Formats: sequence, structure tokens, C-alpha cells
Amino acid sequence: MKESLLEILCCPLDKHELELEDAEYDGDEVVSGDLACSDCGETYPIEDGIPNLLPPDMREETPA
Amino acid sequence: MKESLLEILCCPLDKHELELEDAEYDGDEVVSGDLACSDCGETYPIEDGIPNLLPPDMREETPA
Amino acid sequence: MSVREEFDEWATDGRDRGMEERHWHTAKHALARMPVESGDIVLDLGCGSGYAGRAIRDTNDAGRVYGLDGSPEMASNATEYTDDPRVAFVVGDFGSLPFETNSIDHVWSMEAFYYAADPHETLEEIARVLAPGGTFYCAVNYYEENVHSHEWQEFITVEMTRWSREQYREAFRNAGLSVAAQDNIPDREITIPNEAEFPIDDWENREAMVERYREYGTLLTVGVAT
Amino acid sequence: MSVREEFDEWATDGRDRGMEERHWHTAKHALARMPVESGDIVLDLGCGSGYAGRAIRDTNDAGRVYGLDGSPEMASNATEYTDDPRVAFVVGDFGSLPFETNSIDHVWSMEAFYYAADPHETLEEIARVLAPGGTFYCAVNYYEENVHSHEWQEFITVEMTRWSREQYREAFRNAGLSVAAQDNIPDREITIPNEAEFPIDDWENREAMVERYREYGTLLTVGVAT
Ligand SMILES: Nc1ncnc2c1ncn2[C@@H]1O[C@H](CSCC[C@H](N)C(=O)O)[C@@H](O)[C@H]1O
Ligand SMILES: Nc1ncnc2c1ncn2[C@@H]1O[C@H](CSCC[C@H](N)C(=O)O)[C@@H](O)[C@H]1O
Repeated sequence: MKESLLEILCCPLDKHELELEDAEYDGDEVVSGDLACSDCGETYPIEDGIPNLLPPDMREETPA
Repeated sequence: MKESLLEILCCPLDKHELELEDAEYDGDEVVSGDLACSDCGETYPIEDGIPNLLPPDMREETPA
Repeated sequence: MSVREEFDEWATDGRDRGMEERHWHTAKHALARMPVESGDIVLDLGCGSGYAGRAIRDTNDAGRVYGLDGSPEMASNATEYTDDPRVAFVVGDFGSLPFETNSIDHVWSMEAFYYAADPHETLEEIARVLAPGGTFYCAVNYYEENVHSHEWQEFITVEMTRWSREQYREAFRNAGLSVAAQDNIPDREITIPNEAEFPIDDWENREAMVERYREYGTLLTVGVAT
Repeated sequence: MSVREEFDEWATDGRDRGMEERHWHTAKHALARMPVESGDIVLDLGCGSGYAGRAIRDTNDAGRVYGLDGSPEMASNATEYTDDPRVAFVVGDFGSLPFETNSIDHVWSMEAFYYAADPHETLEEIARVLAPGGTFYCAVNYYEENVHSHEWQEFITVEMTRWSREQYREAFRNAGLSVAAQDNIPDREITIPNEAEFPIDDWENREAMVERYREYGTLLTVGVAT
């Protein structure tokens, strides 16, 4: 993802702003890192450059 | 025309309500009469059951 | 000539029915998209023979359909062509609609809008008479991208506005109508003769005729009042 | 199975591309109607292979197109299929969209909306993220009037909502979206074999297949945010 995506992304749960943490870049692409809600503190992972903004309970359904 | 049309018709010039005058009926059809603006007093004829709500200057263009 | 004189002549020599037949090819597809609910009040601007209103009543159980036309002869013909008590016609001009603010659920107009003396004023009038959430379905064959239509102005005394697709969208928005959709509806029904028969009528070659009808067809712009 | 598990499987066995090919027959006509202006931000809900976003960028000079999908494998495939820097994908759920209020100009969704666990909630989320005047183009092949689609639920573990045309209109309005248009877009491209070859695959007879594709096709409902 590009950082410009952050302009319109928000926390799926409470719709507050997200902050980019521990970002690793490839050019202007953010390839990994976390998106942390500025309000509830929930974090959402960026995996292979794709942010996973599923609500945490749906994300955890993933078979291990 | 039917009287129900009066519910939504208005004077084309100042958009005020119209009042039906000198109406002649065929059943529930108004076949002739005048529609008079409750505000500016301009009148619009009903000819063969069809109200002519052209602004007066356009109506008068009619070749005599 | 005025709108009234020009189109009274058309109505008297039967061109109202001719237009109905040709315009129906694309108009019916646009009409099929209108979200008319039972009981709705629909206005047909520049109704000509009034076929759109008849179709809307037949298919959608609209409450009432009113056709407005600047030509008394058109309105008179249209009245004769139906005995549906929920369809009626009014003589009036696009520049000053004789309808109350917020009184109409949907406005339809086929091949007529561009005759408005001031199309921006007409869009504002349409936005005024529409209830919030009401739609304006504006269908035209005469527009900038349809190069085959450009010469039509030569055959008619009323001045025509030739907007592009983008100018339609912009003008709608300036009048307070959100643009919900815009596209070209092809005319798949008109008969296009074989290659060998060209040139024919107004058509130098078959490609031009195919482009005019099957590709450009009718430009439909749908606006929503807020 | 969850949406994630079900559609991760589809993405992995190539059904994302198969859907793209079939859905394109009707999706392209719906996409052609979207009034996307240069610079607009468009969201594709349940993007699958992401073809709609690619098409919108190619034809409309959209500013940015984002595809959201509940299946990480779908989003990952979609990312691979394009290198347009203005197209990006996000994993997320229809029930709680991770986008700011009023941040999107147009929402597109093809054959995906009815998988929402609570479609009314999803419509409210769509109305929230759309800027005033923004459109929601909702295209579905699975709906009440399309009787040939009813059995599809048997083949999928995710629960599907089967609304009628009218239920779509009503639900849109309840969520604050004005209904601007609704119609069926026929699939004129799928090959329908000759009479003699029936029964074939899922089709008992040719008439049923003709009705399914050429008549019912895809139901498109267009809503506008206020
Ligand atoms: N300024 C104006 N005010 C009202 N009606 C007008 C007008 N300019 C043109 N018209 C009407 O618009 C019509 C255009 S011809 C199209 C008729 C019909 N909608 C059809 O599809 O066949 C004519 O009937 C003409 O009288
Ligand atoms: N609740 C939900 N949230 C997010 N995405 C969902 C979802 N339910 C289904 N989907 C996604 O919606 C898609 C439906 S398949 C349609 C894909 C694509 N629009 C096309 O036309 O081909 C799948 O990719 C699936 O993962």
C-alpha cells in the first residue's frame, strides 16, 4: 500500500484514525508494518503490502 | 383536465397558486375555463380540456 | 419560427407519430431503468405524442403522468392518443414550469431538452419541481459526440443546444442535480441496409450509419434532486 | 465456513479469474454508466480479481480505486494482476468498512453485496463512506426474480440474501440512498448452445438458459447518497 491510502482509511470498529507503525518500505510502497487505531489502540497488520482491516474477531478465524 | 391537476399546477411566472374560474365540465373533466393566479391575477385558458400555461408573451405569439 | 409554430407544424403533418416510432427503440431501455413506484407523479417534458407517459403508466402503475409541451397541437394529439384517466397534458414552456416546488417524483425528457431557450434555467426549474431524491432522465440524440447529429440544426428554426457528455454532467451539477448515471443506449432495431445499397438517404456509407445508431444511439444522463 | 475460508479457496483454485470472465459480459455495461470524474476515489466492494477497478482506471482516469475483499487470497491475487500505482487492495469486511465518512465518490459492487452478514448494516456503511451525491452501483445475478439463481445457495457455505427488485429499492431508501435507476442488463455474450444439445450442464432446456442470461442477466440498482 501507499501512504496516501491512510488519508481515507480508518479503524473498522470505531472509525478513528489509524497510525502507521514499524513500516518497512519498498520504494514508496509500505510492504509491512502495523496500522494502530489512535483511539481504541487495536492494531491491524500490513501483510505483503496489503492492509488487513478485518475486525479482529474475523481475522482470528484464520486456520493456524 | 381533472381538478386533481390543480394540486400541483402553479402560475408559470410567479409560482403562486391557480384558481379555476368559469369551468365547464364533461363528467369529471374540466373542458373549458380559466386558471387565474391568486397573486399576479394573470389568467391562463383551458382549451379543449388542455390548460395552456405558456407565459402570456409566448401564448400571444400565436398567429391570429 | 417559435417552438409553438415549428412543432405545431410537426404535429399537424404527423411527425409526432414518426418520432414516437423511432425514439421508442432507445427510449424504452431508458424508461425501463426509472425507479417509478406505485403512486408516483411523473412529468414528461416535451412529450410530443405522449408515448413515454403511456408506457410509464402501463408498466409502473405510476399515480399520475403529466406531459408538458410548448406546442398546443402536440398536446392535443397526445390527449387523443390515450384515454387513461391518470395521464394528462399541459401546454407550457421549458423556461418556466407551471408546477409547484417539490411536486414531482420523476422527470423524463426525450429529444426535447436541448430546445430550451436557456437550458441552465430549465435545469434549475427541473431541480425545483422535483421532490428530494427525485430523478431527471434526460435522453438526447443531438449532442456533441454524435457528429452525425450536428447538421440537424440546419433543418429546424428553433435554436438547439449541443452539449458534450461532460457539459451535461457539469450543467446538472451546477443546477443542484447529482449525476447518477450517464451512457449511450444503442439503437439495435433500426434497419441498416447492406453495404451495396449505400450511399442511401443521408448516409454516405454503412459505417457512418452503424456508428450513429449502434454505437452513439441515445445519450442518457440521469440526475437526482437533493 | 467463513467468507474468508470459502473465498480463499475460490481464489486459490482460480475461480477469481473465471468469475471475472463471466461477470464482465454484464459488468462492463454497468461500469460504462458510472459518472466517474477525473480524480474521483472509487471503492470496489468484494472486488475478487479486481477487474472492475482496473477497468475504471483505464477508462475514466479515476484518481484512485480501492478494492476491498474479505478474502486475503483474493486481495493478494488482485494485487498481482495490476501494477497501476493508483489501484490498491484492502482486506476488510462488508459489515464494518475501514473508510472515513464521506471519503469515497463512488462505490461499485458486482456479485458480492448479498454475502453481507447484515445487508442493511452494509448499506448504512456505504451511505456513510460515500460523499453527498456519490453513487452506489450494486450489481447482482442472485435475486428473487431470477428463479434460475435460487439453487446457488446449495453450493456455498456463506449465507446469501435473496432480495427482490423492490426489496433492493426499499432497503436502499431506508439506508438513506435515493434510488436513481434499476434494471436488468442482459448477458448477450454467453454462448447458448443449439436446441438439440439440451439438456446440458445445469440447463434442462434452452428456454431456461435464454431467460437466465438474455432476459434476467444482471440486476443493477443505482443509489445516490444525500
Ligand atoms: N421550450 C419548449 N418548451 C416546451 N416544449 C418544447 C420546447 N421546445 C421544444 N418543445 C417540444 O419538445 C418536443 C420535441 S420532439 C420530441 C417529442 C417526444 N419526446 C419524442 O420522443 O418523440 C416537441 O413536441 C416540442 O413541441
Ligand atoms: N462479508 C464480506 N466482506 C468482504 N468481502 C466479501 C464478503 N463476502 C463476500 N466477499 C467477497 O466478495 C467476492 C464475491 S465474488 C465476486 C468477485 C468480483 N466482484 C466479480 O465480479 O467477479 C469474493 O471475492 C468474496 O471474498
